[in-house]
Amino acid sequence: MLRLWRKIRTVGRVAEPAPLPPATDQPPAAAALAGSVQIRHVDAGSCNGCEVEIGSAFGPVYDGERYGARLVASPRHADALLVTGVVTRNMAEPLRRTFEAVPAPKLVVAVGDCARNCGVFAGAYGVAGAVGDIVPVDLEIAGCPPRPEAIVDGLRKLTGR
Amino acid sequence: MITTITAGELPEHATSLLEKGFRLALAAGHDDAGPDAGGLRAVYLFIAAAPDRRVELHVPLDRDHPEVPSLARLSFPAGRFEREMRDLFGIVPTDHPLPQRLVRHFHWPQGWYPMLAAAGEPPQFGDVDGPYPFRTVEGPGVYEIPVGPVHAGMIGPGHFRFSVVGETILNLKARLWFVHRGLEKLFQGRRPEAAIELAERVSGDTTVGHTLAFCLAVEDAHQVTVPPAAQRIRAILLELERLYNHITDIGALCNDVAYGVLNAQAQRVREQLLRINDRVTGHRLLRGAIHPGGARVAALPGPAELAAIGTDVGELVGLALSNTVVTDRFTGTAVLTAAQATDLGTVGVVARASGLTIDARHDHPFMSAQFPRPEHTRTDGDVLSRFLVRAEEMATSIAMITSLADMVGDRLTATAPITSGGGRSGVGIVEGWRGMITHRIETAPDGTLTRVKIVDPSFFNWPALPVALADTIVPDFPLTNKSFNLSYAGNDL
Amino acid sequence: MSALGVVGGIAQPVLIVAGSPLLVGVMRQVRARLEGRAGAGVRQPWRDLRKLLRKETITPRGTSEVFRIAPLLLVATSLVVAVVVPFVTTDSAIDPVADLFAVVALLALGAVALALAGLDTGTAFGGMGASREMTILALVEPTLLVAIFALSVRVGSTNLGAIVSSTLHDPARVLSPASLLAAVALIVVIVAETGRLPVDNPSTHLELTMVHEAMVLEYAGPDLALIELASAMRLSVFLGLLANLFLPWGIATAATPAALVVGVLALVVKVGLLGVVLAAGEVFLAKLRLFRVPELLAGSFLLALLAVAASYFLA
Amino acid sequence: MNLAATGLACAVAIGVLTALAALVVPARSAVVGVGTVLSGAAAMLAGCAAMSGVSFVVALPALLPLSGMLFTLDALGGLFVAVTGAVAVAVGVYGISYTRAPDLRARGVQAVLPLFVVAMVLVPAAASAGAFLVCWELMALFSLLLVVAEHRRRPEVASAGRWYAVMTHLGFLSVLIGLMVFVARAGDDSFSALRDSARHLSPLVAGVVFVLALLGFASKAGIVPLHAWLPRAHPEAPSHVSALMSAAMVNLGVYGLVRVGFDLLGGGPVWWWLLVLVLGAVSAVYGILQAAMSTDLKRLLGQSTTENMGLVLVGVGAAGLFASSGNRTLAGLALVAALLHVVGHAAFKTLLFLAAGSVLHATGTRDLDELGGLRPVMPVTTAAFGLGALAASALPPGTAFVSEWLLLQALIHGLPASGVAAAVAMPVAVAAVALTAGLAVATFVKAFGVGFLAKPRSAAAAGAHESPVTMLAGMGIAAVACAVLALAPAVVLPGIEAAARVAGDPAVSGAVTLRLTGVTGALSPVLLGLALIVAVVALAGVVRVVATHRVRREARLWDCGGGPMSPRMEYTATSFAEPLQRVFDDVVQPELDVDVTHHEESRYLVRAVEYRRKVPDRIERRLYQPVLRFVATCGERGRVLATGSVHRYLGYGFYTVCGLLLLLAVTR
Repeated sequence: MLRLWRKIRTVGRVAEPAPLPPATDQPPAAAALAGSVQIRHVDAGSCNGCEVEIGSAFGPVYDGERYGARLVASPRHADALLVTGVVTRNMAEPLRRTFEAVPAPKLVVAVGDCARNCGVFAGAYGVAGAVGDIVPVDLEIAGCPPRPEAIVDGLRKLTGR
Repeated sequence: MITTITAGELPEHATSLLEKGFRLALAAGHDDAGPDAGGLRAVYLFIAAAPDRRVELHVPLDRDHPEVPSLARLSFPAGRFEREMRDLFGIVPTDHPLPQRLVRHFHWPQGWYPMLAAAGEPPQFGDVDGPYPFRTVEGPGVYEIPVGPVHAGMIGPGHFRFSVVGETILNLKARLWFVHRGLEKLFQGRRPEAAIELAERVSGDTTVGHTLAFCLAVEDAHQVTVPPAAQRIRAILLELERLYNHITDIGALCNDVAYGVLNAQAQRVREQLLRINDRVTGHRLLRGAIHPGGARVAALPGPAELAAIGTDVGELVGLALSNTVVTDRFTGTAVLTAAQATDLGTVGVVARASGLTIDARHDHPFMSAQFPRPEHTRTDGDVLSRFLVRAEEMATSIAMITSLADMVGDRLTATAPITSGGGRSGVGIVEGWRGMITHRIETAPDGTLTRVKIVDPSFFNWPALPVALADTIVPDFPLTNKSFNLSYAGNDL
Repeated sequence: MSALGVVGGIAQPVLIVAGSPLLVGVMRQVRARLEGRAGAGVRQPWRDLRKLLRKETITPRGTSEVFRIAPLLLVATSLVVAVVVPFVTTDSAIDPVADLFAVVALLALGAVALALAGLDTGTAFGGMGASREMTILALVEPTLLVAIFALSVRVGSTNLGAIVSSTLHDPARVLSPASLLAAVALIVVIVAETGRLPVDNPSTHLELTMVHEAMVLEYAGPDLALIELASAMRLSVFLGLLANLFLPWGIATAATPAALVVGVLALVVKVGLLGVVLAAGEVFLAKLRLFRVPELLAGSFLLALLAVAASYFLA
Repeated sequence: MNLAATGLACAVAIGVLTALAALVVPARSAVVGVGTVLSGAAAMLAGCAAMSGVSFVVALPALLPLSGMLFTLDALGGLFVAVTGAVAVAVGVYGISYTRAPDLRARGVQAVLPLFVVAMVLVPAAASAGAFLVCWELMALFSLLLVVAEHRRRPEVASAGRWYAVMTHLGFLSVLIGLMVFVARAGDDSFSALRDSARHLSPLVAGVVFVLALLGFASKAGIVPLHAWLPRAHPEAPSHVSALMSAAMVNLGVYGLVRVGFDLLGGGPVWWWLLVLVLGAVSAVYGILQAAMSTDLKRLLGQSTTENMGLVLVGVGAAGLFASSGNRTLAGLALVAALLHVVGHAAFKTLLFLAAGSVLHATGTRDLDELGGLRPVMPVTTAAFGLGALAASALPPGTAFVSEWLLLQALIHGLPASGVAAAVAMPVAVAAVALTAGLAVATFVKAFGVGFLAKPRSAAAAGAHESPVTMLAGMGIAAVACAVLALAPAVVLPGIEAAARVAGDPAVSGAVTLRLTGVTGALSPVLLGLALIVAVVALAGVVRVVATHRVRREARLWDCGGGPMSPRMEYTATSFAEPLQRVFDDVVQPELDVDVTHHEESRYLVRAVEYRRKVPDRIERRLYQPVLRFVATCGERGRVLATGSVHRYLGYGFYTVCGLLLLLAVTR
């Protein structure tokens, strides 16, 4: 226990200073959330590269939570869906159901190039389309995978902080 | 060594190879439709270690009645490869003990085999909520927990169906292939260098592993010898990938027993490693550095920063294990015995944690420089073993990177030209951070790819998860699952 | 019903409702800082509640009024406890309800309402959470009542006002072995009842390991806001009880403005400090295997029994 | 003739006439129902009159040869007569339509019900050992006939009947011998003679009398380890009979103990009451633990009876302890708590058994794992069971909460007040009561949550329908009783205090707030309930005002995107209890078995899995099976006498009574 305390002390603060807030192009639905956005992540067919960077964005260094965004366990608790990957034929219906399960007002964020426009997987026989083809998308975050800074930037557009 | 045999001879050949200590690394259907309008073909790749041996059995099949005798009773993985072949090519394994669909879910149209050259546009898909053949556990009060494909945590899409009484897991069925995109078919018709972007995205966290296996297969097909400097750079990248993923898992395992502070510390270390990746290759996930014939990096990690990370990791692991609750939760949880690990054909971290000495870096090396196999302090097949194997591998990796970087010096680019011409096949085997990755490619005479078969280690390790979960309680499942940490994308393709 | 009691009966619920989300905020902030993060700020739980109240309420198909009433009942039980327990003033607004057994039973009623709601959804997770919660509740109850027994015996009453006043008059009792043993037993019980580490992980995202969270997976919007508020209130109420049973100093004994201000401040400081200590302590803990929890509770039960023995034999 | 005597006479007369009418009238169900209600109401009246101080003595020398019969009604007896009468009223109303089922319509079965009530009413009114024993035996006989009412349809009923017949007669024998020893010393079998002679008894004889009586009465009250018959017989009887047995008949075990222990023997040494207290504590914990594991709704309720009678005995034992150390205030408090629990238990157990009967009537199953989803189709029954469950789980504002609060108050104040024995006993008793309370909450959350809420788990549950009005009315009467006892226990407390005079002084006062006299302590169940209601209503209003989305959206359950949920994905009662089963593994020792069938030649391809679980009664296995084996061996030898007929065994019991009465007459 003492060793852990010493480790905590020597490491100190890990979070890097917050960058400037993003240019204000907040999606209209996000205004009602007023600084608190609960997020449900949905992997609709990603190669799990985006997951690595979402993990980084919520890690201690970028600390996405400090802007009022938090990952939650149930879509019922969520305000926004963070969808990664192309939507496969097997995940289209689960994605729709997840969207359906979120209480209004709700937002969908397409994370990564696959989610935006199918990326390199366009045309594969198991792909049903990009996220926008299945559920309405409010915000896109580009990159393959997007850098954590870009993800945090997107989150801040939602929380407005 | 490639042997073409008839379907009838297959069991006999397979038996003799397995008895000689070979294991089945890959089995795949092939559609030889083309100018010379061949039939279908099943390819079985058997490999053995020390010395590295690879034997391919090719079984030409009649397009109208494509049938192979099932090897499921000889080798567990064979049974799954056969079901995959049946779903994608319509090749029927006769006398298969569990002839259910594997890759194609219920709502995929019957009789449409997407990997066939003449598959065409997919017909109408059915209703997703169809029956799912799955063993019902009989008994009073048994209920089922359906979890997924959308999970509460940040986990890939898979559906788990637990048959449970209270907290006791009686049976677990994992349903995968939710992220089946049809990746292998996307490779077809591309030139190898144009297919790299796909290989890098087979499983996003295993960019180097899959890209390297793909490049090795291409180089094998073209019989290209890669310069030693490129081999070493590739090995450094492979170990860098191992490092950031292992520390993620170490942190996540702590997080799953609610020891969040260590997860935060581990994520801090991981961010350092991702930034090193970024400096080395220009991409945090190490993309764009490996290409057929060679490798190219912008910088190499410094020995001092690696040593610091090594000390840091050692400290974190020590802190985790000095917490009695953490060790209590890890110890004896979800044991996979060595016999089970062998029978199921597991590979990588999972296999080594169960006491198997299997490591493609030593069994099927791509590099002339050799390092000693690491000794593992605990190989009981429980969560603690899998935790420790990861921790110990990190130390080995750091030592390897330091000495390889020393050998590479400042030669950051090395490439051998790929001579065109082809009509051949090649195999690449790499020990990715999860375990052995196998790619097998075939090229057309013009050098374009005609077939790429990818085998992620997760394909071998997924069936071990339910086996290890016998006698485990429900709340220990997430911990167990994390200790295996298998790829959905790599398995489902 | 004295003037002091009426004032307390109004001030306490207001303070607990307003303050408990902030307490959760403080505790999250402490954890964030110890993990090297910046943290979302102390007011984040209030922002979350405000947002949830602006959201849609969802009734899952097939649920009954049990599902709809449970959040209300859950908050109501905590609210009644906040009114009657001597947190700010020694007198209670409804003295015949300010009984330690009644208060404990009321809080258990809230837990039962939520467990029934979990079962009412008919999902595996709801049932799992309910089953785990009820198992823990069944095992916590003996410790809780025996610890209360130990505390009440020395006062000769289970009335909270009487216990608090008696401690005020005879501070030496706090340091008696009976009192200390009972305090330790109560702390374990409070940790279990409020779903903190090492019994339950309040920040888990894994359905299969949850206790409290599993029961509320189906709630959305204002219903969820009520549940979140209630769990914050339960935490404050339990910490407030712990504080005033063992360290009642500062509590208002007269209905003067100065005494009341001191009473409010004392409660805020005590509960806040306990919250910080709890949150910081949690950082050093991992979650027990589910079937080790009964061992922990059995240990606390033993301590409570020892407390009773001590209160009799060492009195 | 005063009110008490008239009431009692009416109760008996109406009961007997109803029985006769049932044999001839075609509309038997209605006649028996109304008759039982009237008989019960008359008994209630008599009991209440007795509690308020009206008394009588009547000697009927002609009724029983040699010794005659003596009846009276004092406050203690009056309480039990009133409770029995009240249960009979609810059961009678309920039975009007419930007994239309083919098995229950039979003439004999119908006629026995009012006779059973009459016998139960007469037991507490008996004022001589002879009268007591005869009424006791009649009660046992009639209840046995009712237990086996459905033996044609279900074979397990016969086995339950055999268990009941044997155990109840062994218990009877024990009481009989105990009382006979007492009578032999007193020289007269009237209770007043026994009372007078008690102080001349040697401690040894008094102890023997007490222990024998305790054994017999404990077996009637379903106290561990003599409880084995209860979870068998109570569930197998028709549900309204289950209610009568579980809510009224078991009470008479408590009555007997209080009557003999406090009244006739005039209290006793500490060890008597410690024994009672320990038996009570063990029964409470063991009973509720078995109930927590149970998935059979009625069996669960039967096991909960063992638990509740255990709690009552804890109170009785504590009262004895305090009385033996001369603290009459605390003794009064403890006995009031115990008797209030008897009354409360009668109310909620009636309600629960009637509701369970309604479920059985509608679905044909008692298996919780097959039930669920009853709320939309049986709203009244669901509400009734919910109220009963709340009452039974000692949560405010519930019935048992008040009595358990009183019991805990007695125990808390008892610690400093008495000696070392109490110092050890009190904390253990508190712990037992607390563990019982906790497990009871888990048990009834399981019973209500799994049995009534969510979605149906079987076709039987899906096709359920609400019961006829009279059945609902029967439940309604019990529900009102529960509510009154929960919120305004002051209504019954004066009567209970009068009854508790046998052990101690009045201990509780106040109408809105119950205040303990002599010691500090106050509780207001009404204010507590009101505060909760006000808080809920106010909160609902505030949320309505503050929330911006006014409309609730109905949505499918969150299925993790995996497809529709089937009833198989609902938590089962077995599963709900599994964590507790694991925790109490050493106590309950469940038998678990998992069969896995693999495909040939591959160990990793599973073909089928089968799970089996059984939670046997461990005490039963350890204690009874050796005895049963012994009895079986003896039975082999005594085959000539035993023909396997239940009625024959009953006959033997009855002959024994007559024989012993003869013996008594001779010694006199």
